[in-house]
Amino acid sequence: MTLYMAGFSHLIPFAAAHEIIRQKKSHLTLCRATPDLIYDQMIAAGVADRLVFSYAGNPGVGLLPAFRRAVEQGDISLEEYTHFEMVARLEAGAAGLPFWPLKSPITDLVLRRPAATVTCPYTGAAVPTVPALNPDVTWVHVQAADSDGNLYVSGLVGEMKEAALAAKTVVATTESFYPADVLRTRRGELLLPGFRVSAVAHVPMGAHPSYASGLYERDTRFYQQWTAIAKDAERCQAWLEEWIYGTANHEQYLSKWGQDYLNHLVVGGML
Amino acid sequence: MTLYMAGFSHLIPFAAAHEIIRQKKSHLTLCRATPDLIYDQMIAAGVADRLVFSYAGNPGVGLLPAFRRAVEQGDISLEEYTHFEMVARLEAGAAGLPFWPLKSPITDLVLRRPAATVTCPYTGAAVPTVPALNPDVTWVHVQAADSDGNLYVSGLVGEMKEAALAAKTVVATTESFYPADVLRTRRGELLLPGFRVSAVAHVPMGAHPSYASGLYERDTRFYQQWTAIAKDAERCQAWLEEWIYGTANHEQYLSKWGQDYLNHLVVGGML
Amino acid sequence: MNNRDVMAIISARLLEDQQRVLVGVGTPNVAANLAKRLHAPNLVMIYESGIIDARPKKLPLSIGDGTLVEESLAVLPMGELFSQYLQTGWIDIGFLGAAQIDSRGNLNSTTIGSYEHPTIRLAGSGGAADIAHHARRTITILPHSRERFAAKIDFVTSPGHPPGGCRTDGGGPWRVVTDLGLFGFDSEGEMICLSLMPSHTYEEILDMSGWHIPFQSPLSVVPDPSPEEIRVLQSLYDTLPGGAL
Amino acid sequence: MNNRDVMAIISARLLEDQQRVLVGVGTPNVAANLAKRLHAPNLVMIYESGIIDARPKKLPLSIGDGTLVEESLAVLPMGELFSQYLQTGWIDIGFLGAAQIDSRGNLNSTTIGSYEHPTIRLAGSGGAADIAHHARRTITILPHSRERFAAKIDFVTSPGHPPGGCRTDGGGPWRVVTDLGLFGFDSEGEMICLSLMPSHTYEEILDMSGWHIPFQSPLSVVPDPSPEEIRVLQSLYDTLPGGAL
Repeated sequence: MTLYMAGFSHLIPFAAAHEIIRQKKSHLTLCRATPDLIYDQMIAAGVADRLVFSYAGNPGVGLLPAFRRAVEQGDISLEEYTHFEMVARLEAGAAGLPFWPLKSPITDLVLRRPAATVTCPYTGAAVPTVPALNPDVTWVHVQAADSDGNLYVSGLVGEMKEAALAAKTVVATTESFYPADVLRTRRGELLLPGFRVSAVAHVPMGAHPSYASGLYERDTRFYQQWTAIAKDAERCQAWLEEWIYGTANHEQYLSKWGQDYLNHLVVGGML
Repeated sequence: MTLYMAGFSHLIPFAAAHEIIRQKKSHLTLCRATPDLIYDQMIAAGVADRLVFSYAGNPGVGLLPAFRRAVEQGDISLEEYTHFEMVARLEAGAAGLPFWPLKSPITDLVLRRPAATVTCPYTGAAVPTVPALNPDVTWVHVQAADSDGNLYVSGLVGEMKEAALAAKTVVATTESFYPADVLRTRRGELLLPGFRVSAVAHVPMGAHPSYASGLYERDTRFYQQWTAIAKDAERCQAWLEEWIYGTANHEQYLSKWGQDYLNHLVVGGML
Repeated sequence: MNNRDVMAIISARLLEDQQRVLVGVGTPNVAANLAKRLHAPNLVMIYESGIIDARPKKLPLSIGDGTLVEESLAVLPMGELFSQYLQTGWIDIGFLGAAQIDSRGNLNSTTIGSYEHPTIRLAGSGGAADIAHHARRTITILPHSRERFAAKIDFVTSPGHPPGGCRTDGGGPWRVVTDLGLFGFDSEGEMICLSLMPSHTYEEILDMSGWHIPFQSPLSVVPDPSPEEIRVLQSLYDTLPGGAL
Repeated sequence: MNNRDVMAIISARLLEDQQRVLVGVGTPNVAANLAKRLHAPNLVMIYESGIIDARPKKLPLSIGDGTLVEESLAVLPMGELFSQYLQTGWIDIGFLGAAQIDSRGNLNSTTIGSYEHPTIRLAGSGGAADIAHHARRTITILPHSRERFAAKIDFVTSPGHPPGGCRTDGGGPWRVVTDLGLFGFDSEGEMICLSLMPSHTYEEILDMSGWHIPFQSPLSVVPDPSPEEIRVLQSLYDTLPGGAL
């Protein structure tokens, strides 16, 4: 099964990822432009066979230790693109087309792939392409959803919308849940209409340790600590044991951080 | 010269078109998904040799008499698409690509064109394409602009953004003009950043008889009257003489309508 | 009640609640707005101008009216609507008008006479061809006449069922509503009369069509517009500045 | 002042007011934010996360930080930024880091060792290859070492000047800033040393590079970081929760 947990830096669906880890899913193909800590944790937990991505870093901190270990030990197979190519794959998927044209550079990544240019019927130019990416499931975390399943986001969207539109099934977690129609005035923030969304769960702070614009900030301290935690395979497993397998759900995970710690992240200082 | 006066039903830059008529420009290639009254008036005034379009109707009223006359008399050449094809041409132009892929139907329009499919390198499927459209100039009318040239629009955007991004040069008229930075909170309404815009002029009610969401409504009465005016070639010229050539600028054009008439269109009843 | 009003009422009945319908200009627009005020309050009206789930307070005169924007769920750039919703099969019903139709549901809204030397130059496709191609099925409304129901139409603006059969993907022309009858398509993709409009006959249909349209027996008659349907249609017209169109 | 701070200050000087710069993560981010607070207040900082004209109140730690969004002109979907701004030539300067560079400005940020069996698996391209290809010219910042300045880099993540000459469109690698020197490219597309960093020598550069980098004479020395530059850099670090990185 191909899974895209969306959200570029912002609104990363960590609560959903943690639950996937708790349920001991396996053999997933994980797709994300930026694997970030969310996939580093999932890779450490052994849920993935394959990764489709474009930038596997800990943003502003460094590399992703569990990802590195898995790649260097040959435990995971990679399908790698540039950001533009990755987003273009989603654009094709979202538009129902089998490929997307873009003027991409010839890199060692491109040279490792089968040739994939098309000839422009008007200019004769060779135009590079990438194949469509249509995840089986795309998971998004949003600031607000309503009972019709409409999803609303403000701030950075990255490739969220295309990742969702390209998916066969879209599932969402949301910071706030509203009755139908009350969010209609926020039409500029609509990410997806409800008819494109299969299920929504109300999960406050469901993006921790990433952030939700206007609600809570990125847990920079944890992003920095992760390097030390994950570099050591045993310590990494112990962290998963304590924080993920050892908590029954996201509420317990949050309680474990404690109200005081979380209040420091909350915009305005209170959850 | 290829000109795209943008705005789908909404924010049609009529003031700019009237000035183009006053200045007796000629031999233009006019592009617009929906020629609407704006191009019917420009065609009647003889500024255009060629029309690139997808729907030449008077929206909700019927046909475009001056357009009909020009086509039926062979006075103008046509390059015709479906809406999706037309927008796809602009998408290609906006992305700097020579063509755009889309699953378009095989119609008599397509059969009149040279074959233009590409073979998908991944599936072998034949995918139809359209060629990029890059207007020399795209003109937009917006609700707000600032002194850095940033343009802001709310309500229907249609194909405005792609038409502007595809153009070599973008020129704008605006309902309101603001100092730099004060509109930054409206980032969700940004149509184009100032560095993509060559010039902006402050022209209140510059979209009459079309509308500007939140400011004034469509002059439905005039849209309905236009059929009778334009059906008769002489009456049509007399209208241009009186309302366009006979007014020195858009202020005079508006004065001729009169404050009372215009107040009926203004949201809240006052300009 | 004029013919147009009856056609609007009968075609409104074809729409089901919750469906996503891409609404064309003219009678389809009246019919969709009517259905939403009658039996299909959750009809998702989508307009090619980019509007998703319009809830217009007044009957919109065009598909780009401000009233369509005001209470809508979303206003998308046209390109997104066409590629990410229409092209990917998320539209249940395409609701179109046309100047001419043939036995396979091919539609002409481009030209009467030749393309190069038209007798009447019409508006052209707009989104019609795209909608006809990509919506899961289409309903077309047009007045019935020998010129309009043509053995060979002057221009194929929007393609119908292909030669030799119905579209294999289940898409394409599904219903045609005229002032004389309600039509469907048989397994060969040929038009067939399903019902007569109130106070019209099958002979009239044969008289007014450029080819022999068979009927599906027993040939029923569409129920008369109900007082409720007429009342709601009138209240819809009452929202227009000048009253009825 | 550590080497990184000096590199940030020297490369900040290369940015001009009004330029549109696509800012990469790491030292480029520090340098661009520094330039904007020094001589280039109208520098248009663009981030591949979709942000146009960021005005961060604090030094952003990553290219997706909320502080980049708050006072920005626009937050675009990444796809729009890449296709409608980067691919169409609207970015003046691409500002990148890398793990390795060769004499033609090819950059590696993917792997040390082979791709299949890496010694160190790095983060990969992100937008780097796209930026290197489409920006009008690029500045690259990286520490100087024999491993990093390699005759043959382990992987071409972002292509530099093509074999046999400079890129014909005027694009490609323009400046490289290290802790030892400031570099450009000659008409053949080969790296050349333009200036030495304060208190470093050309011999050090030769020692620390995997190929012979010629110099452009007279070989100048970059002016020392000024008190003002140091002060503003420190005030930028002071905006971070934990102080300097």
